[in-house]
Amino acid sequence: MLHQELRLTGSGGQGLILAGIILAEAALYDGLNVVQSQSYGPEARGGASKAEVIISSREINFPKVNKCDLMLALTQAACDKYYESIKPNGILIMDKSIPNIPARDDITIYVVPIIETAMNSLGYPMVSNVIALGTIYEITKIVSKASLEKAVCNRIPRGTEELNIRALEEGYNLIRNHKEECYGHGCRFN
Amino acid sequence: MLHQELRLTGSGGQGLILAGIILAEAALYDGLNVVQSQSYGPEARGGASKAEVIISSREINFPKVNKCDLMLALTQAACDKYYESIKPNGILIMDKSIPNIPARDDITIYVVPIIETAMNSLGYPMVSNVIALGTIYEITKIVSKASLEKAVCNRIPRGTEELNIRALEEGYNLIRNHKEECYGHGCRFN
Amino acid sequence: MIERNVKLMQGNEACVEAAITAGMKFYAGYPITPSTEIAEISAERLPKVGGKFIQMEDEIASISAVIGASIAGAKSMTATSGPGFSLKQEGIGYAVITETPCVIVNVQRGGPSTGMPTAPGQGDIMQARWGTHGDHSIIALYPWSVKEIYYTTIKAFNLAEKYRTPVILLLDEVIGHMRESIELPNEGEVEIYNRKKPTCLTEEYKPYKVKEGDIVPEMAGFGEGYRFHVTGLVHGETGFPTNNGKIAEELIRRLIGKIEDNKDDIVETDEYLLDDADIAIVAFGSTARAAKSAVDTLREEGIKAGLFRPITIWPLADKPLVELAKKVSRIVVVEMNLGQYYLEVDRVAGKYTKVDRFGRVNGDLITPQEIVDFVKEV
Amino acid sequence: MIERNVKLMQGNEACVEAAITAGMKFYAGYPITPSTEIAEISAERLPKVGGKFIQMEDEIASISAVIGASIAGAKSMTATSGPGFSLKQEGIGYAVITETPCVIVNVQRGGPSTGMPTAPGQGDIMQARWGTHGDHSIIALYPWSVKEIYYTTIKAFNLAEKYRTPVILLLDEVIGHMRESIELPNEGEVEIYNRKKPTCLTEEYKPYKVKEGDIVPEMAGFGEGYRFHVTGLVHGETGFPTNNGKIAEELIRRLIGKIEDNKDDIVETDEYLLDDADIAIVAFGSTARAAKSAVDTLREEGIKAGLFRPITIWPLADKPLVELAKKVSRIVVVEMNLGQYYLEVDRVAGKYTKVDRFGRVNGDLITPQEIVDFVKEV
Amino acid sequence: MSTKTQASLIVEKNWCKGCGICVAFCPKNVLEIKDGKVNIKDLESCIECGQCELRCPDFAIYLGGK
Amino acid sequence: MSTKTQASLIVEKNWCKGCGICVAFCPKNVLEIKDGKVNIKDLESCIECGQCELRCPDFAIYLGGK
Amino acid sequence: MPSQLVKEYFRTENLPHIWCPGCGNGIVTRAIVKAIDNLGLNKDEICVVSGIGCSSRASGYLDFNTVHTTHGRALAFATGIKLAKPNLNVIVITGDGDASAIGGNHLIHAARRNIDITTIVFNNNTYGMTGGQYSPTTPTGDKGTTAPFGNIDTNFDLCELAKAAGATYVSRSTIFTTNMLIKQVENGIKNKGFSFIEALTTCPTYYGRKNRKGEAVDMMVYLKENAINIAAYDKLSEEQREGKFVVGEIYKSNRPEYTEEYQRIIDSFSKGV
Amino acid sequence: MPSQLVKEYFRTENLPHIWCPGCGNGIVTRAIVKAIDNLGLNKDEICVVSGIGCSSRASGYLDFNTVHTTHGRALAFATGIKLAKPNLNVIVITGDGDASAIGGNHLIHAARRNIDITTIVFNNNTYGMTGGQYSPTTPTGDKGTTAPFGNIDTNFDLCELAKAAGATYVSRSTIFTTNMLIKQVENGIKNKGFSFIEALTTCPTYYGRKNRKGEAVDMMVYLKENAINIAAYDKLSEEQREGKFVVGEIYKSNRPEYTEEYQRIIDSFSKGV
Ligand SMILES: Cc1ncc(C[n+]2csc(CCOP(=O)(O)OP(=O)(O)O)c2C)c(N)n1
Ligand SMILES: Cc1ncc(C[n+]2csc(CCOP(=O)(O)OP(=O)(O)O)c2C)c(N)n1
Ligand code: SF4
Ligand code: SF4
Ligand code: SF4
Ligand code: SF4
Ligand code: SF4
Ligand code: SF4
Ligand SMILES: [Mg+2]
Ligand SMILES: [Mg+2]
Repeated sequence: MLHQELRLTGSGGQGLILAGIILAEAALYDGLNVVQSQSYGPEARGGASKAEVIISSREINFPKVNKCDLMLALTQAACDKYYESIKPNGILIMDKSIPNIPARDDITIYVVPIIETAMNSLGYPMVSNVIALGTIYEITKIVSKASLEKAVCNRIPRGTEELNIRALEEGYNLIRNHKEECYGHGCRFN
Repeated sequence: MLHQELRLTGSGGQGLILAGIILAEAALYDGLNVVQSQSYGPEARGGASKAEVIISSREINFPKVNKCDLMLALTQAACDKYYESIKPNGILIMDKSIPNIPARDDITIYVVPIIETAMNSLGYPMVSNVIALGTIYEITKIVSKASLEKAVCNRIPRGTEELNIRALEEGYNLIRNHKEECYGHGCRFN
Repeated sequence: MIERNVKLMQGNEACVEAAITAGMKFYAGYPITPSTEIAEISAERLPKVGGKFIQMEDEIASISAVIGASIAGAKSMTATSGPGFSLKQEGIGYAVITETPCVIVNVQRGGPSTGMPTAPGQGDIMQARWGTHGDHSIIALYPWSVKEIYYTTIKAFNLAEKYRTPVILLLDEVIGHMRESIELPNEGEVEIYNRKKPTCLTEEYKPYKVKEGDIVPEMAGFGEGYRFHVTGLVHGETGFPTNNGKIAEELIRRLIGKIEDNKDDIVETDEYLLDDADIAIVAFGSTARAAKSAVDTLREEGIKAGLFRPITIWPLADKPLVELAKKVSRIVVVEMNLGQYYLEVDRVAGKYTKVDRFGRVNGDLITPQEIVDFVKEV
Repeated sequence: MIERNVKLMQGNEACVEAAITAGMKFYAGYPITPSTEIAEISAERLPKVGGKFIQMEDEIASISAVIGASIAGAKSMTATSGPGFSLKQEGIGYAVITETPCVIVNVQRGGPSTGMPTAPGQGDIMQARWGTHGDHSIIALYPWSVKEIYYTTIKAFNLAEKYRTPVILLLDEVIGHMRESIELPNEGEVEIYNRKKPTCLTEEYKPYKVKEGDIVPEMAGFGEGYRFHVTGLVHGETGFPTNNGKIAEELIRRLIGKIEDNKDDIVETDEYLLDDADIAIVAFGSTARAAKSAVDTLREEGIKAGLFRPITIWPLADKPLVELAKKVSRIVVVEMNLGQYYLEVDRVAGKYTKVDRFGRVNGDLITPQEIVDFVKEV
Repeated sequence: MSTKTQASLIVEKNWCKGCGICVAFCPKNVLEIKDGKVNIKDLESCIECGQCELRCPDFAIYLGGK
Repeated sequence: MSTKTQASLIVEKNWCKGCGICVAFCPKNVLEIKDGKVNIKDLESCIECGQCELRCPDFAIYLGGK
Repeated sequence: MPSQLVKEYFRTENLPHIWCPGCGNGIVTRAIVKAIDNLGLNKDEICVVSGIGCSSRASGYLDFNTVHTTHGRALAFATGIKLAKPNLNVIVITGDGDASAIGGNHLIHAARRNIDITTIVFNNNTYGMTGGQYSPTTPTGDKGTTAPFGNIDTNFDLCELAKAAGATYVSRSTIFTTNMLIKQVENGIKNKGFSFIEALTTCPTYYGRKNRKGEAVDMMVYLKENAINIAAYDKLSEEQREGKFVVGEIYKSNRPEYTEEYQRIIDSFSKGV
Repeated sequence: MPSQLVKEYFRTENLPHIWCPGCGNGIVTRAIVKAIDNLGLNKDEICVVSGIGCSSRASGYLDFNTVHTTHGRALAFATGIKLAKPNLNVIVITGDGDASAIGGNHLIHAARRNIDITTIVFNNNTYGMTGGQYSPTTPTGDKGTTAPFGNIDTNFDLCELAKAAGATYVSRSTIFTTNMLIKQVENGIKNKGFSFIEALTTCPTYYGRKNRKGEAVDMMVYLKENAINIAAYDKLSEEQREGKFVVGEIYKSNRPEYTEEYQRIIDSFSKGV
């Protein structure tokens, strides 16, 4: 039985809610049950932003994520605010720009240059969210690649398909090519 | 035990509500319990107007008059609308200007030239209400004369005391001087 | 001819006189039948006692101005009827959460909507409790005579100040418009409660901190040196908004608790011939007058009836009602609606005795005979 | 990868899509969190189906325009949250007495007053029933999932048309903002009810006369040749105002009766594991989702719990609740308030079983564990 | 001058409230108030100007011609 | 020209949201955005005109002189 | 037997109306009907919307599609009606209180949108229905039951307000200058946009009595003597204007009409189909 | 460490504020405070009342007697406050939606009464707090989340509206012309009567983004380039005015102030005593 709760965090404007929607939609294409939600409203203004996705092979009742299986953090503030909510043995994917890595040794932490890759490799900072989805895919395989790519194309502005598929691939590669490097458990002591 | 329910009817502008208030206040001066109320609002506009007074030596609970002991009618419309509510053996005082006298032989009907007296004898049509109070007093003695006169003076515009006391007296006289004439039971077949 | 300090007064007039005795210094309103005399008499009376009357552009503006004036330090009141009462609901909620004392008079008429503007009704009983959104509690009082209007209006002001909360004064067209005798008290004969003001240093003032032993926070007025913030958002002790769930829960529970936990002080009821009663009629306002007459008639006919009259409609007089229920074999709730207060009586008393309702919505005051008939028939 | 006509949709979006399927041709609103997406999506969608969207100057104007458009013949909706819902109350009463079909969505947030605008709440349960003045009844529905929002919105329109009455659709911030999968039906797959129009001669049309066998009067639209009058005053069959008490009583009783006497058609409830249950949890909206999880947990722990979920909040599901009460040894009402629906459950079920309440008002959705703990502890 | 008939100036007495507006503004002094209602006292002088109809708040007086 | 001290132009970094308004309207190009916050890159050129203080929406930059 | 005009356009079974003897409301109502008659409009395509007040009772007497709404909201209701059925000629009947006290916001917004609604304000300078309180148009110093010591508010110039808010036809007339009023209603209805017509009328029962303005006739004479046509008014000195008021067509302009603009959006989508 | 001005007049413990980077609200708020400082008013005698909206959050940051009321009703609350304590300097902070959508009626009535309240409208041409819907001041054709195909409403000229309603001081400025704004707030407060000041500001997050107006700086440049002082504006031709807007003191007049008039009534009774 599959049941995964994911939390994507960062700041307003980083497209994390869209990322959550895409992930949820991909799971839906896979025939899975899914609930997506987000924190909302003025306190999100300029401050922390949060999207949540529950993906499950059974019916989802309680729609909110409390303890999560995987968390993505794109800012220090978000990371600090939520890292305690990761379940033991859970996964934290954090952007490399975040200076302080949380002190938890019961989870796997991936420190990944997501924003940097968006800026430098692709030249579009706004695709960080899609790169992040690529990393999540590569680590968890929680949805099928076909569904993920379809979902991305369905939700992004027309004409940017190619860029976004490339972003996804950058995400896959960030994990794939660097498994043995600084990502993974050991990194948390960097 | 005294318990009397009175209904003063006519059209808006005839000062019947004020008459009701004066009567109630007079009863109050006499140490009696009293409740005064009136029909109110747009349907009273140009149409029928109604003031009610309950005077009692015991506590008054239900504040509305249903069947009344005495009714005053200054217009045909009001007379027609309410004459059935007079209790058997009750009293109807109607202005002489009303053409149709109701067909009830179980009540005493006084047909009195109230409006005409106000216009012609006193020259002030607006004191009809006070003349009417005089007739009610003379017929029922339900309040003391001193209280009635005090109540009148308390409620009318300053400077018109004399006029209004005269109006009261006209009312007393209309009944007193003409008991044997056209007022009283027999008149109803006029 | 007895000479006493007794006056013939209309219900609505007694309300204003009492308000002035209670210390009302501000009235804002918008005319609506059958409450308009309250505005008219306030307009006449207030400037003579150094108070202010203003006719605002609508009911929303009226309740807003009333709350504003109260925050600024003036005891304030507004009066309206059904349609206007509906419009004031958002403002009432604001007064609840900001803990601003004020009195809102609703002289009930026939409804819903424009309904029967000149006829009496008792259709706003539940609205008085639940008309504004969000979880909250409220105080609502409902007298039955001109004299009681006077004393209940003073009580409304006192409770508003004591509990820092809007108080709804329910009247109806019958008692609002009828005239009865009333003996006005002399100065000093009635107890007047004034809001508790802070005495601490201005820097130390926390406008929403409840001092040990107090029911509500001390309330400074504007311009008195304590500069503070008032908001309709959930807020902490400083009055500044917060998204902290714990503070939110504490605030809402405190606001509800200060009313629901102080029923002993707030709830007032009246009884007539209940000692040996077998059947209790529950009624309030003008309907209770008919009910009292009905009780007399029923007694004359050998039926042991009695009258239970809540003067405090909200919070619910649950304890007295349960006691009553345990004593009688039947309760009949009589209202000029088709069953509102009945619901709560049924809830708390229905576990112990049979609870019936009798209502009418034709714009006429229910008569004693109708009540007698209903009691005997069912 | 399964290919179905399945979409990921937000609750508020599903509401608009359903409304359009149900035939909505007019939307008037004023933005307020967390309902705003309903306005935004309506603005986008309506002109594409020949409908009209207008952002009015406030909530009062919005409900007024909605009623106007409906009288003119268009199926109409508005959406809001707490403060706006309070402001719409006068208008809702007007829709009740004029029997104008319309749907009012209230996406509940934390209250009272401005409260916690971005947090969920269930504080408007009683206000939905009693928010407007005067005696009346109302229909209020409350779904718990995106899919159910879709079907319940259609039901809301259908009931509005069938019973000629405003229907309140209650949502909350959680279900309004969350996204779930939903399989959209194809055209013709859902039943759509349209108001019954008169076919008589125009001279013979009486806008408020109920034909033998009908529940409500036939309703012509403006511009269709039947010229008629609509008023919020008490009125007779011709629609013209009257002060006749008999007609007034008949009208109010008919308006209440058409809803209260047709519960079999209107009331919808859902059950989960109640067959052998010993403890029934009563919950609705997002809270019911937590309650369902709690039931699973309790069952795992050997406690025979079940879930009773009213989808129709008003009129009250009294019959099913009484049946339930007779079956279980305890009912726990769980709400994001401190006890509103509880009151009515206690009233009808409390005569047969123990009724407890569990509530929270901190702006967070109640969790399954909290419910489990409460059930086990008390 | 031709003799006017009743039909040229019509009064609906039931609706007349006796406000006197028509009387006051009739340019030819055709009308009067009698027993609290309007009365045509001098039909002959009426020039059928329609001022009375235009201003009667109760629709109680009008020209029959049209 | 006298050497400016830090005290003449003060930045409250915690409050700065890096909007760039002060940078754009500084007549002497004294300021820049660095790591998402304002930075005084050329204090020397500052003429203490106060434009930055006047327009900073976050009260994050001001003249210390007064 | 009522006149042809009354028979044609009134629900005569509801007459006589509830208004007091000498109340100007009947004069304005008849003028509106006369204008409609002059324009030869189809009764089925006329919708009259009113608020609450003595004047707003007019809708019930008229044989059109009629709605007597809530206090102050007639224009909001009318906006919904007009959008739902743009082919209807929507006319709003409202009092000075209804339109400019509780309803002031809807007035300025309807004007701003330039939605094709013709609004006729029966301005009797008071709240008649509730018994003579001062209203936003009660002249400063005058009395009302809620202004026992004289009104200290300044009264609105409703025409100026409507104009500033965006109305594209603005006029004023009185119950004395009835033919002018009829003409203005005609022009207001013909204007494709928001038309605002202020009809100065009288409440002899309350406003008149409270302010010792005499009987209905005296109040009409007052209107007659102090109304100055706009052309003439412009030539008067400040002094000469004292106590006078302007009547006539005060403002006309041309802007896109709201429902037409909306239709353009709809058409942009259906074109493709 | 904040500046002297900020330390003196702000509740610094509540800072930084919630506004987005580059939001103009902070600029207007500081300008108001600066004006108060320039006038040397006593903080205890200043009362700031706001409605609901991003801009209305300002009251919470200011160390005066402050009330954050319900949406649209700030002026009604302020009216009650001013009447209860006429010695207070009452300042209303409000958004374009708060003041002219839901609150439009209170605005025109406060202006009509000429009650001594200084109102500053933070006009960012949108409902910022709820995420960028069109407002009564969104220019025709512009987009909002509820005007996806372009706004078909005409926008209010708020200054004209306030003037027609009766305000005795009416001015407009922008967040670029900050010193002008400060001066106007000073003059508004000094005016014994109702003062209306429209401060054109920016919502880069919603209005700016939706309408491709660039970043905060670009939007300020726009305000800089299109604001024309009233004296200059009067001399421009229709054509030259295209796309420009007036700033400056638009209208000033003198009428009795409401609370003073009321005091006169009170005094008429206490004199006798
Ligand atoms: C919400 C609401 N508030 C108040 C009233 C009471 N009310 C009815 S009509 C009216 C004023 C009427 O004045 P106006 O619009 O000038 O009409 P008039 O009667 O003078 O023709 C008022 C205050 C109401 N019916 N509804
Ligand atoms: C009665 C009510 N309706 C709607 C809302 C939602 N709401 C909050 S602020 C706002 C609009 C704010 O716009 P504006 O006044 O221009 O302020 P800004 O945020 O742009 O500064 C709205 C619609 C509310 N809080 N209360
Ligand atoms: S038509 Fe003219 S002249 Fe004849 S009665 Fe009427 S007003 Fe007088
Ligand atoms: S104007 Fe009409 S109501 Fe008045 S007196 Fe003449 S006919 Fe009668
Ligand atoms: S004070 Fe003037 S010159 Fe100096 S940094 Fe600020 S804007 Fe630039
Ligand atoms: S204007 Fe203020 S907030 Fe913006 S960059 Fe400069 S210092 Fe920072
Ligand atoms: S009260 Fe005044 S406005 Fe109303 S009907 Fe009578 S005269 Fe006309
Ligand atoms: S949303 Fe707009 S108005 Fe609100 S704080 Fe952000 S920029 Fe300012
Ligand atoms: Mg009026
Ligand atoms: Mg704005």
